[in-house]
Amino acid sequence: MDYIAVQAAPIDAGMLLGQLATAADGAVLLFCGIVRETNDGRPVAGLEYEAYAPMAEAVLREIASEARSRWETGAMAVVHRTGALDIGETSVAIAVASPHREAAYAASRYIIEELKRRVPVWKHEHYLD
Amino acid sequence: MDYIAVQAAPIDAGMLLGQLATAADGAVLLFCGIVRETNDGRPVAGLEYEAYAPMAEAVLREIASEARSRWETGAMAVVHRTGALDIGETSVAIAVASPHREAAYAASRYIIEELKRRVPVWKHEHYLD
Amino acid sequence: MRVTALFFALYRDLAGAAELDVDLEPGADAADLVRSLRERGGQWLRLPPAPAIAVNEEYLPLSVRLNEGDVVALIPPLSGG
Amino acid sequence: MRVTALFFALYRDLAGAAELDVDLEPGADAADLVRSLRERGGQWLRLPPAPAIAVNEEYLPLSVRLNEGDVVALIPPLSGG
Repeated sequence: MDYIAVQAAPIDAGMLLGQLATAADGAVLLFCGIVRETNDGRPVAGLEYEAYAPMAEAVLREIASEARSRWETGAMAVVHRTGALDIGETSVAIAVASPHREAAYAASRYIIEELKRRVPVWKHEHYLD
Repeated sequence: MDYIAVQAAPIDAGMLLGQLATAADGAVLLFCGIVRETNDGRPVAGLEYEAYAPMAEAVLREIASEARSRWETGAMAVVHRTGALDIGETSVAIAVASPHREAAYAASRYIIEELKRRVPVWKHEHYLD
Repeated sequence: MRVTALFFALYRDLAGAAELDVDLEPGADAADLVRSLRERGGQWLRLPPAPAIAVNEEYLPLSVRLNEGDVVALIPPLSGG
Repeated sequence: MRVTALFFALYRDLAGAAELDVDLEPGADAADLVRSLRERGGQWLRLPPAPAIAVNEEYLPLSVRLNEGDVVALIPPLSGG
């Protein structure tokens, strides 16, 4: 029911969005994390994400299940990029469908916070300075 | 800076998403409200939205400004459909870009709650029963 | 003086029209407009005595003084989103 | 017994490899694996004495007993998202 991926290919957020909702859902919330031009005030040229991919997918699947057990959610999709990313590219996308918007917001926020805390992914920044 | 529309044309959420973020943004959050197959437990055939369009756009613009004054946001887009919608169609889309995800979640939630409270739009449901 | 009243959703159904020009005494406020509509009787009595209103696209209290040419929208309970 | 240690990010830099087979006494726990790596000296001393670990893709405490063939990932501070 959930679509989970840790992938080198660019993330097509519009596609995730379109495939998620069923007739029971009244809300879809899509979060995209994007590579910024600065990090802690330093100018970024680009960055690279490294993942322990099979474990990262397993932990994401676990986090999605936890979200579903806490809030009334429909389908969810969580995708994290790996490899080299330019500024403006999406590093992570989290899409949550739900009958109700409150649940969609709560589940989405839970997933991104837990992802940052628990999913084995590492960012390597290339700075301009 | 903000894209605000009350329109009869279908909402292209992927398009909103793609045009929003700048190099300063680290997060984009897109909320889509969707026509559900049931409302208060009754099966819905479809529905129609009626708007006091010029005022609705003015109030949406005001709500977006309020969100920006409270949280650090980049560009925002808020689009509400009018006319007849089928189940599964997007009735409202709210996209918020921000340097930081906390601000994006807070602003997005603020906008949908205030929209429901203040924007002159009315839903007419057609029930199957 | 003459103002234009706008009706939406269930208020439009009971008014049988989306808009209506209404003549009021100079110095009338929005409450006077609502009162004059309800005094038409019949379906008009289903209009609440104190509906939300917007004058020239801005929410204002019923005590607001109206001016010639004002557009006064009577706003039924909202259900957007 | 033999286990496989996996290194990521800064731990891979200091290990100079993404993975390494390590021989341990039967009954060793994950803390023993870390200790045996640090005893190699040099760069290995930059490995923290109590890093986060995952055994066979599951986070576990350093006190977990290891078995022949286990894959033990040493997990540096995360920075995904």
